[in-house]
Amino acid sequence: MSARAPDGTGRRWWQSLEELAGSESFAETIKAEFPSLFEMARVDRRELLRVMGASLALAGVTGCKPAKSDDAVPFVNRPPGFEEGRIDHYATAVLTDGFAQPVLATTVAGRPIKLEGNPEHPASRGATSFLTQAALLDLYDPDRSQAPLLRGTTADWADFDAQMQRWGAAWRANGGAGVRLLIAPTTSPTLIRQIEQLKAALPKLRVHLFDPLTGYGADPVTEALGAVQPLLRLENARAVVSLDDDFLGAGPAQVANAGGWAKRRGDVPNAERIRLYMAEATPTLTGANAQHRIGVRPSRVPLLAAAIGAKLGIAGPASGLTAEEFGWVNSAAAALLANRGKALLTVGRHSPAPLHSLAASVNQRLESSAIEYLEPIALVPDASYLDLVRDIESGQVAALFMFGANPAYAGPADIDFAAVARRIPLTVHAGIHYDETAAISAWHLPVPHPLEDWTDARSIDGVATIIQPVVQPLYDTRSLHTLLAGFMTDEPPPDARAIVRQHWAERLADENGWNAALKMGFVAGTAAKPATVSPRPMPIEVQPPPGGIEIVIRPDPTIRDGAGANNGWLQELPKPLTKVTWDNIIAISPATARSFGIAASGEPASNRCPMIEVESGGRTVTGPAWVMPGQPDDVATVYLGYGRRGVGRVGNGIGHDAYKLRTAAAPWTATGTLLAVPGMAVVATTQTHHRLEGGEEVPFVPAADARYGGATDGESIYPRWNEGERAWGMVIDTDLCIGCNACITACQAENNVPVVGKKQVYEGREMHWLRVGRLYTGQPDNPGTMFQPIPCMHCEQAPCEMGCPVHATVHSPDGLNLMVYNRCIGTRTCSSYCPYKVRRFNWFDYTTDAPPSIEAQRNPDVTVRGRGVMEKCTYCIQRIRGCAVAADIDNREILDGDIKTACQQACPTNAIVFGNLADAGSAAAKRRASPRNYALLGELGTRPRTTYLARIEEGEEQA
Amino acid sequence: MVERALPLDETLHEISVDVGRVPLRFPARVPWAIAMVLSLMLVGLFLVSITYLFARGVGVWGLNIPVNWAFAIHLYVWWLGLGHAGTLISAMLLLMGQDWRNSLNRFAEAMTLCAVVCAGIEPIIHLGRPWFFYWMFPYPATMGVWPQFRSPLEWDIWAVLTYLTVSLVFWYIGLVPDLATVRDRARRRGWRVFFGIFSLGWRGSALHWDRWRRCYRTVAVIAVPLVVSVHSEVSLLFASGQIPGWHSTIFPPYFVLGAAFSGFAMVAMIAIVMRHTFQLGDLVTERHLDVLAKVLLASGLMTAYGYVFEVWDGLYSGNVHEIATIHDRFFGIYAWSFWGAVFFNFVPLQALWLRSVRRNTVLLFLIATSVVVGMWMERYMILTTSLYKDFLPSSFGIYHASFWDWSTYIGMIGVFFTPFLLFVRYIPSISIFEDKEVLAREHEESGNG
Amino acid sequence: MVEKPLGILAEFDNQDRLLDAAKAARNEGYRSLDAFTPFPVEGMSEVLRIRDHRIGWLSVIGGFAGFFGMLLIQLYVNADFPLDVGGRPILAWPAFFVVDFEIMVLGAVLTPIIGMFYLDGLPQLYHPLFSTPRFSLASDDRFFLYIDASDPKFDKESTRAFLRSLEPATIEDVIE
Amino acid sequence: MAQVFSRTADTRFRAIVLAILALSIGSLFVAGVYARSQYMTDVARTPLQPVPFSHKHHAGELGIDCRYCHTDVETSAGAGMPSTHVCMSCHSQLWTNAAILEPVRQSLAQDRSLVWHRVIRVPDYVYFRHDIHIAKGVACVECHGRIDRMPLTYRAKAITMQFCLDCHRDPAPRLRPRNAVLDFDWKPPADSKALEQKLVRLYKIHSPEALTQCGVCHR
Repeated sequence: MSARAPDGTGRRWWQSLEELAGSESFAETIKAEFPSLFEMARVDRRELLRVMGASLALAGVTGCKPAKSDDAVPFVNRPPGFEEGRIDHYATAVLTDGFAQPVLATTVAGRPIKLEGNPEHPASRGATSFLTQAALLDLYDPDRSQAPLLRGTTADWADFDAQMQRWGAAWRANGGAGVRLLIAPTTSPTLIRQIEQLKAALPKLRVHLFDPLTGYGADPVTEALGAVQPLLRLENARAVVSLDDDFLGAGPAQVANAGGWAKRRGDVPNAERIRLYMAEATPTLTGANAQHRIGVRPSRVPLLAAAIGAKLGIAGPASGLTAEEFGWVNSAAAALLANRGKALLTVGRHSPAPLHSLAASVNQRLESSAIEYLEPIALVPDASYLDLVRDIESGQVAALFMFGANPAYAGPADIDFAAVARRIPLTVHAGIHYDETAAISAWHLPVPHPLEDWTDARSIDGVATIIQPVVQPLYDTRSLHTLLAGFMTDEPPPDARAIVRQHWAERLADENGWNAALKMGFVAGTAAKPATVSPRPMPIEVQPPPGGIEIVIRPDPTIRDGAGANNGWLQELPKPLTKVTWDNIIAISPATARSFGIAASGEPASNRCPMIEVESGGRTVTGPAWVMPGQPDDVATVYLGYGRRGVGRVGNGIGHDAYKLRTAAAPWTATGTLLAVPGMAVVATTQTHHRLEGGEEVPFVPAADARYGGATDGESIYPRWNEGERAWGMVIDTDLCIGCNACITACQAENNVPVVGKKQVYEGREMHWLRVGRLYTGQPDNPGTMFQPIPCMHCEQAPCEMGCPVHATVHSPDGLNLMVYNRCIGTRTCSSYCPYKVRRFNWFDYTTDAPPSIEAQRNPDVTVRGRGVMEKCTYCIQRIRGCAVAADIDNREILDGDIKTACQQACPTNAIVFGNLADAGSAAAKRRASPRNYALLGELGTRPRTTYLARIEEGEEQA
Repeated sequence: MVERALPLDETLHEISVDVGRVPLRFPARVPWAIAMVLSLMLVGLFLVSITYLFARGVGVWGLNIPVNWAFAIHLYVWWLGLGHAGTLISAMLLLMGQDWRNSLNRFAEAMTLCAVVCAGIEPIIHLGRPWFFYWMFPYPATMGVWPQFRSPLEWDIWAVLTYLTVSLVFWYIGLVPDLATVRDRARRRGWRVFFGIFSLGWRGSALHWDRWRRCYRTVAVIAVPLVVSVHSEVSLLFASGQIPGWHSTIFPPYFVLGAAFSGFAMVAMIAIVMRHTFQLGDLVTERHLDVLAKVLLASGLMTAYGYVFEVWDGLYSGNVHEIATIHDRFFGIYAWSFWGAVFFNFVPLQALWLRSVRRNTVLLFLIATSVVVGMWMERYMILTTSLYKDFLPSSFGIYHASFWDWSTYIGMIGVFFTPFLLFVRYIPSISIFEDKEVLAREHEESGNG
Repeated sequence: MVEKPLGILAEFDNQDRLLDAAKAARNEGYRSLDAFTPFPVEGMSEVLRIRDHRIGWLSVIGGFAGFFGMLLIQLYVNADFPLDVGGRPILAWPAFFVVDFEIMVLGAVLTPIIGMFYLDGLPQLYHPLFSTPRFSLASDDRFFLYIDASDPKFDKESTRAFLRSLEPATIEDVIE
Repeated sequence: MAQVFSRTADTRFRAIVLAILALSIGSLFVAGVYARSQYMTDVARTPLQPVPFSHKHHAGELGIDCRYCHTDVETSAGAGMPSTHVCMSCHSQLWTNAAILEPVRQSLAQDRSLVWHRVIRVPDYVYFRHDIHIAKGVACVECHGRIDRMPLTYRAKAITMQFCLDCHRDPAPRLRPRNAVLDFDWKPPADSKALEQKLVRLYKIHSPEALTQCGVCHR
């Protein structure tokens, strides 16, 4: 294949476990190679490493005396293909909301240590979202449930099978009367097929969907358009009008949408540039990246929709727009009309059906090529969660199987599921955690993580990926496929691989096709077919704006509905706009804040936010009030996902549970009142400073003539150091960065960056090597927002190096600002002198007593830093060195693109480019030559190797 | 007519007695014992603090990124500053032939020693891995790596070591003849052996006196530029960085003056206390205090000039970041440290224009105290206000001193006073023979005149 | 009192009388003279013709040694493992001189002090003079003139007589 | 007034002063020696192995190729320890009853790994790779010494950072043709200088500056 492994040593792209499976010795291989993985949670790390037989660099930096000899433990039988320290890349996928996120899993000694995007996959093109990156940590989550539990006490699968056989027999007899499945969203063709078979076998069985991210009742999109899967094609869009649709925000389509958006940003001709009009009820990433944004109360959104519809001759005229709204509607509608074919009107997933209907009609009228409607990809349920509750209350449910669903936590507040569930004779919960729902179920069954199990799934464009395990299951789990199969047979159900293989039997008849699909990471030709939609005409009812405060309910920007709550990487990842970690806040506008006598959040010295209480329908939540620039007045936004009780040590008991404000009827909005309550909350934010800066750090250049005067290298009195044939450098295009944070999580995963917890972050000690600076311009009520990823600049004349008394940070001939942990004595002079403050310090020992399973994730090519040493972005030196060694071994040059830094590889918009500046042909050198190129704080004469491309200012409308 | 440093009715013998009795027949046992117990308790606190510090890591302090230097470093500067007065008084005034110094220099130097020891400890305990501090010295290691001599931190290590050694020997050779005096006054054998050994058998031979003088003056001549260089290097530890508020050429003189200023204040405080506790009123006369106060006033005004110029320098630079920092010092969240420094270092000081105040020990003591506090705030201000907001808003962060910051600092005060108390207890704390010299000269003058 | 004394010690009660006495002794032709005083007496060095400039030179030598010694170390370590530090030159003279200066000071201070004690023959805890009863006053308020027996002109009787002519407070023989 | 000290006091006093000086300087010197001592460097340390394996016999006398057991030495960071299977591929025929081979047979029988004790191990923050050194013509003997003459394997060289630097600063004299890398008895030709220059060109050996930059071994 074209690309090489990032570290240059993996000669085996697309290598799949199947090849090993071919040989008889596969079984012994697994036994010899991974036994400790079964034990991992219990055995100590030494034991684990021994059996791994791999020399992992897990210990921290130690003193002068070299460690005494360790034990070397070879195999009894060396598994074929095993090579000490070899790095393999298996094509597979992880799931976001049931949709496949195609990845290449980097594994060392049988442990996946990093997920990269699959460059061959049409939907992602090698990029990943922060959710995909963080999915790896879920695999190693020490709080995963590890054995079946019967009423909370450890049971045996045998016990369950015995039960299941009795139930199965009975149900097959009565056609499955009263048996219900409550299942989280899934796109697995195998699973969907199994469910069909199940329903054939048990005609009376019904399947309900539980998805707190879309709502609890009927899906508005289906209502308006029938069962279809909308798919944005932003690469075809010239003008996009979004009514509260955060399509650049976290979610299964984030990578694809961001990729398409980026194709019309940066160096495209001004006429081809995407124009984004956003009307939103609360600030989102999409709004932050929109040129024309207004914040409106949620009750106004239908009105705006109607108004736009009117302009395009659909739906009746709308009256009562404010001047601002009127202006926005006019320019938005004008832009739509002016770009027929390349125009797009999109509405939020949570909007009522009539808006979806309207949007579809508008797009059809505009012959928009920027959106496709595909045949449904995800499971289409028989009924909704509300239907289920109704049936339970009417006593029709005898047995409820909940697969990945957690209604006890994520259900609406006006349904007390715990109480409801008591009316069901048999409740079975299958999930990755022993969560709130498991706690009230008769049976809890642990299910495997996608990385340790056979299954399949489809990405948002419908392309199917066969998900193969890249590690022996860590715990005694059982896949959903096997569980479902158990309904239909008396024999011990077949294992997941057999079921999946059987499902693909006709399409991938021969082993070659099967192996090819596994190696490629997806099944060619499975993209979803276009569906014809005829939007049901639905009147848009515009309610008069309710009195009091309107409450907007949104998934948390990082842990979303709460499923990610036990993931340290997600918890410590700053929310893109607020930069808050480990917590959810209640966002209110500056004006509203003033009316409650609350000062602007997060000015230094006030990481403490006043508490505020949101009340709706007699239910209240109390949380830190966050003054959010761009938030509409009299609107309070609360975020779901926190206040969990049953997810694990990381996620339990932090933040407040905003589900308390959610009603089954209106899961996304509510009306109520705000009440300032006494007390301050400590909010750990990584950017304490929120003043409106203007483009000092991120300058604007006019679209017409995109050049920036800023010199990269000032004059210096020092002779320039050796210009080798390798000069590593990075160029970041601020016009492409959407602030999604994928780079941060990718860096954290690649470089063993520790999670330090809320208190440390609050103290200003977060360890992320790369931060995404968030800058506001203009007025607080509707500011312009920009993002700027700031890694180490690798200055050619680095102030930090000058300050170090022991040569612990020095410069390499190829232009890296090296950090030698084991030489560092921790004077911290380097960080004091660093104008960019990109260095991080190990204030305590953050690494030694991590759980063994966390240590198993660590990258053996990166030193795990001990207490008292400085660390910082290394440009992923382990990848550079690995590639250089590989190149030197066969005496060749390093090709441009061979080396990708972790952040670059993850970035969905290619905002980050890394390469050899000495090679004029390299992508990095070309970018650096761009007239938009500028050095951050270049006037200090540090000659940074990391430079930026200025942001392009919105040109006048090209009507 | 010039006022005398010492009263004429004093005789040479009385000087020996006045001073000599302090070690031999200690006059103020009770207050001393109390002071000693207190300061030993502080030492205990210090030991507890650094034990916890070494066990857990520097994270026990309130440090973070960006403010990764705070108490340890600003106290290092502060202690060192206090120390400088001793050397300046004994060396510079000696060269300028200022007789009045002779009653002050001995304990001023002792104070210097104690302060420099504290200053030396601070940077070492602030290391992330203090057990590797020796990597800063050039020794042939099996690692084959050497220290990095471009680093201001490397400079400081050598500066402080040199300064400590020089202060020590300067103090000691000045002490030898007096130890001999006490040796000869002592009755108990233990004392005679003790002082006998440390006086190295000094006999006061004319030949020895001749060499001693040359030597003492040579060291004095060298000590003055040393003081200036040491604190200049301390200032370079900041000025070498590009951080706004640090990156300024005014820093070296600014720091040296501030150091002398705080030092003189410290000397004044100690002089007043000792004068009262040990009834040394005849030796540390009002005139001494008066002159000291004048010096304090002078150096204070220079420091004030430094403030003005620093602000002017920043504004004149036209650099947005410099100006932002200055604005921040005036109005930011650490403004208290700036205005505190301005107030305590400048306002009470002005009272010293009045002779009556200069001679009022209580007032002088209070003013000196305010100066020491003021300089403490200034050093704190220089560190935090520059670090917590430097260039990029995305990196701004705040610092709050933790409990362990304070406990380490307060404990360090004990580390300062314990050796000093031992000194006043067991060693002639005023230069006997130099006072005799002065007295003899005055007798002559009065005889002739 | 049979054996010959090491020398004779004459006690005066202030430095002027001592100076006169010393002058007289010089004029009388005595050369192995010494004086013991509680503080350095103005003009005594001139009277006794003490001119020892070695201290100053020692300081100069020590200073030079310190400066260039340290400079050599710095040059060596930077040549031994040359590393690119912030793009600064390998030989960063201005930076090196800072430490060189400190070590120069160190040398310039320590050598003359060590030299002084060496030349003085100190430490010398035991000395015959300490046996003479009143010598202890030399560190208090008495001034002593001492004529050593090694002086060619020394004679137990005549020297005693000469000293007595200077009307000292006391006269003592210094004996082993 | 009587003497405080006896005549001999001075001698004793000076002796003590000198002793203190000598001690303080001497201790530094001792520390330097200690750091280079066998205790610190583990030179000649011969760990007790489960089986008294003799490289002298296998590599020296029988002349078995290093790579027969250390299969990964050319392709990966670690040289690779032979699996029990490899041992038994011969010893299922030879010495099948030898008592000292019992642990090996047990290992195979009970499917339990043999636990060898490393003779050389660099600290975790040092990233050493065998493959690149082999590829650039650095012989085993440079670091491992005359393995082929070791009845029991011991550490032949002091693997200090200085040791690594010495070679990285002046690699040329340690180079030899790739085919001679495993050859313990290889003698450089008469005009070794010419060969060195040739190899440096042929193997594209980097400049000492590039080879001694910290990032080569430390990440």
